[in-house]
Amino acid sequence: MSTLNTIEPFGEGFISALCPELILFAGLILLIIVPNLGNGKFRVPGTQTKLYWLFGGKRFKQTSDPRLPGWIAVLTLGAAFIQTILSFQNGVERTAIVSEGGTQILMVNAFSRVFELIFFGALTLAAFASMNRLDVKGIGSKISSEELYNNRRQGDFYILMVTCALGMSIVALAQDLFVLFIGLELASFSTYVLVAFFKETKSGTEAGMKYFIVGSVASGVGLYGLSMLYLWAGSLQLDVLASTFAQSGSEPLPLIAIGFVLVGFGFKVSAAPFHFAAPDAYSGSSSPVAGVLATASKAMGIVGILRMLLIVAAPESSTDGTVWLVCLGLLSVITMTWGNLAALGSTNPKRMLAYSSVAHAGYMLAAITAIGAWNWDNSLAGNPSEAAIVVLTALLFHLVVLVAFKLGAFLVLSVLESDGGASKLSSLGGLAKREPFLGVAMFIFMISLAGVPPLAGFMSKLLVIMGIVKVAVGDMGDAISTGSELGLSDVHWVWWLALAMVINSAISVYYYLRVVVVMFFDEPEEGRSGPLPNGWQVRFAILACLIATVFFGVASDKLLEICEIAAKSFNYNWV
Amino acid sequence: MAGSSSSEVILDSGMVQYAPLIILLPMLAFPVILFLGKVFNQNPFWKNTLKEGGLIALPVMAASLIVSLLLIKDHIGGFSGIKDAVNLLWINTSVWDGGVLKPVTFGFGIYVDHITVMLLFVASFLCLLINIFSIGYMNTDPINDNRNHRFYAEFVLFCSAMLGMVLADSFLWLFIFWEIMGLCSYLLIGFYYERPSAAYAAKKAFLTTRVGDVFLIIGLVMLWDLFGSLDYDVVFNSENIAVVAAKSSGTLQWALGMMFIGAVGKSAQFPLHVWLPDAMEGPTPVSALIHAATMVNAGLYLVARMFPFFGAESMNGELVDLAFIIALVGGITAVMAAAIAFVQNDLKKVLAYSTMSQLAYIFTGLGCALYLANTLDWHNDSEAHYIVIVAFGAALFHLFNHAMAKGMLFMASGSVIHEVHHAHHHLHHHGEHGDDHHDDHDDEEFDAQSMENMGGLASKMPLTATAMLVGSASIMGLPLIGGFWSKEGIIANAWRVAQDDPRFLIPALCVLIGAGMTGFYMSRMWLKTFAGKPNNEVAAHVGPTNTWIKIPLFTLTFVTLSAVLFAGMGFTHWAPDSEYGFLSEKNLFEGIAYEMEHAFANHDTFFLILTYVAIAIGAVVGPGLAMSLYGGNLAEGEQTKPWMRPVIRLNSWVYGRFNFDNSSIAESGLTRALEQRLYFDHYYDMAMLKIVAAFSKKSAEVDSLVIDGAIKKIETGSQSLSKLIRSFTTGSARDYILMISVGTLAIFFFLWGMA
Amino acid sequence: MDDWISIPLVAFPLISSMILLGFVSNTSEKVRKGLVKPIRMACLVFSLLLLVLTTGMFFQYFGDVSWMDIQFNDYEFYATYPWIESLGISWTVGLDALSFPMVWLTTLLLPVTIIATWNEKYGATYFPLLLMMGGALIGVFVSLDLFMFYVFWELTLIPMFFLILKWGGPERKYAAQKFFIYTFTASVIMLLGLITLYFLQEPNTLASAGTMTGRSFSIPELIDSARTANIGDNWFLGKTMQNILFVMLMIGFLVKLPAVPFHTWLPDAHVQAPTGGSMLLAGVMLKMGAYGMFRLPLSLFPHAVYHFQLALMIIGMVSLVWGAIVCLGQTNLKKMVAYSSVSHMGVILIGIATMQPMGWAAALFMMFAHGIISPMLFAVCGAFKHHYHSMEIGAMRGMAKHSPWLATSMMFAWMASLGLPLLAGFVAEIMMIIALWHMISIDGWSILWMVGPALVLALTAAYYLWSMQRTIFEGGDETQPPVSLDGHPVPDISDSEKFAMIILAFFTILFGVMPWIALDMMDDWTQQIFNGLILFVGKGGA
Amino acid sequence: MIEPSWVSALSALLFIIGLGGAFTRKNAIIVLMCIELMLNAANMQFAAAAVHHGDATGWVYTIFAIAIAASEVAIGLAIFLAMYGKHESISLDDVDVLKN
Repeated sequence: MSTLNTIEPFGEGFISALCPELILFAGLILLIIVPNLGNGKFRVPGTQTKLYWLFGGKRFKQTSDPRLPGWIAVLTLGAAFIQTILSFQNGVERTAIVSEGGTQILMVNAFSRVFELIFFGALTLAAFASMNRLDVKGIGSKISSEELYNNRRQGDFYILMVTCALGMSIVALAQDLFVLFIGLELASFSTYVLVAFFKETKSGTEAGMKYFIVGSVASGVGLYGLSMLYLWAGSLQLDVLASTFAQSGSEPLPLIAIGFVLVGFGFKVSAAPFHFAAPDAYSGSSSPVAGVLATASKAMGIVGILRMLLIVAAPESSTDGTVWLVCLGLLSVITMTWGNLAALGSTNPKRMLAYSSVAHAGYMLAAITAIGAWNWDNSLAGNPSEAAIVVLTALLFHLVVLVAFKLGAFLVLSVLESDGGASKLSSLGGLAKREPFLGVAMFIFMISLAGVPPLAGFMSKLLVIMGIVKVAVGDMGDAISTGSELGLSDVHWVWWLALAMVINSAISVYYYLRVVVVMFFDEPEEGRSGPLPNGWQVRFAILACLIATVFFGVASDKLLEICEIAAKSFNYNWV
Repeated sequence: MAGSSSSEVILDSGMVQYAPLIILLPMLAFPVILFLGKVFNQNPFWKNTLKEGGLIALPVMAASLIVSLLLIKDHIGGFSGIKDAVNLLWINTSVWDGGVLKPVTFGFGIYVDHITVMLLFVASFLCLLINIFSIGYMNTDPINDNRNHRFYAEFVLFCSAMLGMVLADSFLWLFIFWEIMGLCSYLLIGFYYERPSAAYAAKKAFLTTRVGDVFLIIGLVMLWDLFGSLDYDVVFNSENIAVVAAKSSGTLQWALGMMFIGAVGKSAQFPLHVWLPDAMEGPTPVSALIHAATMVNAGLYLVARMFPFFGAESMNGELVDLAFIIALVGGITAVMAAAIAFVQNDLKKVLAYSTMSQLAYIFTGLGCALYLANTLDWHNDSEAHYIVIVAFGAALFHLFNHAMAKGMLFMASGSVIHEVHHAHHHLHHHGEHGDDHHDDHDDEEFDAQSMENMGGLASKMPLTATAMLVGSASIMGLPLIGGFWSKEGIIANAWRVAQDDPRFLIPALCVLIGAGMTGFYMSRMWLKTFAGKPNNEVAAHVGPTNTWIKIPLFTLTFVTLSAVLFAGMGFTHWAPDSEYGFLSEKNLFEGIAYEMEHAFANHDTFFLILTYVAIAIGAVVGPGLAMSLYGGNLAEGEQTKPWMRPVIRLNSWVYGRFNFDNSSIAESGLTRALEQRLYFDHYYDMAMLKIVAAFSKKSAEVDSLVIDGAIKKIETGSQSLSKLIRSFTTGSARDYILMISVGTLAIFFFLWGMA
Repeated sequence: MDDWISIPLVAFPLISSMILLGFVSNTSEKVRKGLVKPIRMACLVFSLLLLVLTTGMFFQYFGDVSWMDIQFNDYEFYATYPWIESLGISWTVGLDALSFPMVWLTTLLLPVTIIATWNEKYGATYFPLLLMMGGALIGVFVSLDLFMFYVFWELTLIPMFFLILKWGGPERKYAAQKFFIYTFTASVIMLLGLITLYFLQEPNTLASAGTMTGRSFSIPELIDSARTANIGDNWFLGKTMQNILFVMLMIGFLVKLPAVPFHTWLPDAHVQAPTGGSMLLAGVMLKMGAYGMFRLPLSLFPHAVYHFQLALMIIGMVSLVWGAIVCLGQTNLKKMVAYSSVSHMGVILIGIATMQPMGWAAALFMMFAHGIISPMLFAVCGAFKHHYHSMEIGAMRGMAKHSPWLATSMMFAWMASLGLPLLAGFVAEIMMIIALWHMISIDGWSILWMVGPALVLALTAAYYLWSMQRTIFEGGDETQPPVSLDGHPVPDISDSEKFAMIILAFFTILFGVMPWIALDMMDDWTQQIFNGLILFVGKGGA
Repeated sequence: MIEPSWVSALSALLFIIGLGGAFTRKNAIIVLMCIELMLNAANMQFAAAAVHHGDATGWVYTIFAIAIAASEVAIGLAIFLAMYGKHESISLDDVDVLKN
């Protein structure tokens, strides 16, 4: 395990450590400034001399090109993404940004890097695809005020994308729960606006409103939970909280506080019963944004939950099973079942995907629950932290590949949206005939979501199940080989979560296949049989997702290693 | 693998290594004929010169006959079983017995002993003759033009299966060929597949015999389990039998009983007899070969094969019940079939029932022989030995006689039908007197097989009539002719057994009465067909038959007549035992004298009387009644061959003198029951339709409604559940907030409870 | 180590078919029409290459193998490459007497299927899908790694799903989804069982153990550890665990087999599937279930096998009898044949449940024989559908008059399937019955167990003959062609169909007359497994 | 001198009022206000805790939280405006195009 090296803000090493975030920040500034560059003059007060300060006034043609913000955003996010990948090259060192008091504010390590990968990757693809979703029309020619307006707000959209990324990465980095919360809010606010971005449609505004109002309630509860924690511990530093919890974790106050905070994150990961706004938000917003919500935003919530439960309410502080074990287990089963059952009958592909992402949240919660089982039996459980690392690896892997196929599916829908709506299953009709590439891609995404080998979705599900089973089984093999007779009753009950999971994924096959059937064997809706609107960016993004889906399915070794490193660097008390 | 030889050669033989040819030649001819027929169909050379394959089959059958004869000659030399040196290991696997793996092998080889020789001769000889016959019969029949290649192909396949069954050296291979025979029988009965009746009959034949076969399989499996093998030289080995007897003789009896049920099915005995009459839907050569001469003997062959079990000392007295059951089934069938034959008007149906009845005789004979072998201490006591051998030999000899006679009878009847059909055809389609008013409907109505459309044919087709006469005489058991010798033996042995086991009185009585009934229906058939006046103008225009048909008829007439010689040669002494072998110590004339003495001058008064009673019933009472009821003198100007004149004359005298009105009997319920074949078919069909078919329909519904319905229920259930769940997402943000609050409170209280 | 399997047998068909599919799907309708013939030919050639390869393997042209004396848990053409090291997943392939016949069968059926449906108007994507199907099936049989096994196991679903969905009958959507979901559900439960098994191994004892989990997915090592553990009175994973895992694995295999009451996906799938799909489905895909049983539960959990012997026997009997009875009640030719498959799969289960080497050999041979016969059955059904557009028994009469070839093929296939001696099916059936009786007598079971097989022997004949009587027989002088032909002259089957039928018939006869060709190695394998594994249990049994 | 515990009791009360109001009231603005109540409850708690622990960070948290609340209101009102433009209503119950 790499040793901790601490950096004062703006001390040396700060740049390299926070390089991706700084890139994002720079990009943000650019996004604000560049479109407004013009021949604006600045009159020196008290004189008549006017100085050009290139700001405002008549915009320059090149800089005010409405295509520009998109590219800036994509390049920024992409650069951050690549920077993050590169940082894995020379072994991720463990760097903490500390305040003068020496309290850790941010922590850069493999764990946070992996999440940055997820966030930046998802947002890059989304932004890239959005170039077609919210496309620039009629450059040069005379254009309607409608289009003009549309071109004007390009900047806003991509600014929000970047801020969203910034907030998320702060969440990944934060070592202080309140900093985490601020990052969360930054990301959330951006997403609220992004969801409501198409405010000229009924559904857009409604989705934005619901997502905003429900989300704010959730974060309100979360914040109140934080305040209770602070009241109890006198600090929101993760390590302080952890140590305090280790001593007096069984008091009602911290537990309830943790519960409240969970509500806040539960909304982000859209765990039942906090998921209700999600389907509406997804179906109301534009598909790339929905994709971001389903992948990056969910991952952000997962970070919060992990920090909360596995650092603060750390399982190792309790001998067998943590206090929240049963609670979370129930939550996960309810979530996955609810999601799948709801998706079973829904005929709106976006809502269907939303519910399926609820189900995926359930799977992840099940994985976290398994870690909670920790050292459930001194003789049988085996080395708990080893098991925990396996599970966490699986979880990270799941989150990463989820970006590939979940977002990919949404991007395919986004193509259809720009073709005239993707709110009905029938609007997918004949997709395979209209554009075989999209059809095949969607088919791959669907069966990957369903968990059919040899695709990434299967690997991720397999890993999660393996993790859970490993926790549940522990070292029974040794015990048995030494002659003791053990059965399912001796296995820890989280094993049944795995069973629930496989059964759920079997249920889920039904609605994924239905999409396939419609795409390949139904006729297109009338008037939609023509070729789809072209736009290479979105197709490129889809292709990227497709490649990732297949590649991580058949050759997941490298990614697994990365996730394992990340998992090990999550909680340094685990060895 | 092939070739690893387990040579249990009891007596090495030059010929036996060629024995496989007997089976292989026809089996290879099967695809050849089929293929050529498909290719060269309607080709004139193929059609006229090669007789659509008939002349390909002919040399093949001749060859296998020759090889068989050589094999027989070899075997006659040494009085014992021969086992082929080459033993082909067909399946080799292993079973797990008490924690160790025991190897199990099923091989194929050739096994020849007296029983084999008998059946081998019958089969190959008749196959050849009937092949000749069918060239004359099938190829001149317009109805089956251009599809005789199918006939010949299936024909040769059948022959090879029959010969294979006879030569096989294990019960497993016996069964294998047995099944193939069943297939051929099925195919050949369904030769006129477009006739619903034929299709039905074929299915019925296969299914009925299949029922028997199921039991046969079980029997074989039980036998295998007792001996660990199905090879003859293992299961017939007296030490092995002793071991088994010591272990569980009851199981052995069950096994043999199961196998016997198989035999019952194949030989059309009560209660699995229903298929044989319908099987007459097939072409006449098929009826002659398969359903009279050879295949139906398979069951008898199987039972005869059981002799070593009964004969073993160790089993002494253990298998009496089975022997009784065999005899009983035989007895019942004998009488029943004969009774039904009384009222049949279809020429072939009469013969079919007579076949059934005669086979039943043989079963009775076998049953008695097996009883004797099982009870008497015949290994040491030479007197007992003699009794057993004769009893067993009588049964086998009757098999021989019956096969010859019945084959001939069928062929003769075939030629009659053939000619009648021709005559009808000729008459009504190129008829010189051009009253065509009944042309169209006449075709459907006219039944060339019905004796109502015959009569007085003795003058039209003399050779056929003669053959028919001789054959009937042999079946009836007129003294000195064919079946007489063996039949007397069977009756006598039945009574001999009945003397020390009263249960056997039933079969004994049956066979005695049966003799009389046989006399009646056989003479009835002959008289209705050949004597009397032609019943319609068709019968009046029947012409003589062609040469292909005459040859086998003549040959068989001779064979049947010369049965006395065979008897003299000691055929009645055949048994799987050395010193009573073919041409044993006596020479031919001694043999004949010996047989005479035993038939007519039995030293035991009881049997002396019995013999004469039997003769009286079978040769006087039965025929006499028939004569008084049917036939009469020929039409004026009609002349027939001199040797038939006395019969005709006697018949006309009796007919004129004792004729009485039997309409009261003809109206009686019994008669109607007999015409309905005692309702067996009726109830079997009812069972098939009302019970099996209905039940299966129901279960098909259950399968789709209940088992699959459960799956569908799950699907619909989950759909509605999904609807319910999604109804919580009302669309109003307030409810979402409410849900969040509920969740929060739930967590709150839960954790509160934890703390 | 010359690896004759990975690339030529598995990767080649899969990749080539994918390339063909991708190529076709990116062409316009017009071009695609022109592509049908070349692609069809290409697929035929590829599949023939596979057949040549496997046949050469059998005749020992490739590598120095002898199929006769393979030690238990020892594999010919064994090749292994690391795949996902952190989880102990490796690409391991190999053949033994259990898997080789199935592989050969697959490679035989591929060209036959293509030939049989040569003239169907299926377009250019049909034949590549068949090829892909074949590759996936071969993958299932050759894989010696649990993960790999499962991957291919599920991979087979996809081409079959599309085959049914694209060229199936009117109910194809329902049938395809039902088929997919039903079998998928069963196999995920199996997957959970596999993973539990995986983690129940002792860590770090195995060569190819995963760096992260310390366990290995390798089947040979699993079997080794099982065999070494199953000695004396202690059991691999202990009795309880054995039973649990046995059940979880068997659920997957029984549904695939399929055994009553999990069989209802089969009739739907078969009736809706196109001929080629049915042929592969019945010929090989059903055998995956039986193969899996032999490969995993039966080889790993001797105690559980004993413990559930009765249950297996009951399921087998029920499948056998129920399948046959339901057949008798069917009016759709193809549905009848489908149910007859259920019945025959019952034979396999009974053979297994006898716990006799002979019974197991019978089951193996039944897998093989049924794999040759059932495609012919479905080819006949397909011919009916293709030429008469109707498979209703009783909708036609006297077809033999018009199409003797079809009638002959039907007669042959039907007879083969009802177990006529000297045809492949008989050997398996008689062995099964003998083994069953042997078990009954030495283990003192009730004789009533004999009733089922006995009944079915008769029932099978009944429904086959009855269906023939009502289709190719009868009809009088003017036969009744199916109304669906609406007056057109009744055609006979095409030459390609004839050819396919003849090939299948040839092998049916070949393996009926000379069963030892395949049976000897199967028998060898069963003896090996009994010596190597079960006999340790022989002492106690359940 | 006010006991911090009183303050936290009050804040708990506020929180409950806010939460209760959030799902009882139709009008979006009022719901927004209720949310503000919840946030303020948290702020109050922070402040009280800061006093209780004698730790300045609590105050910092409070100020940040207020800033967050402010921006939240801004976004909220903007969204409500847009919604009103489309739906002619700011009653949460009337806005249910998206459901199930």
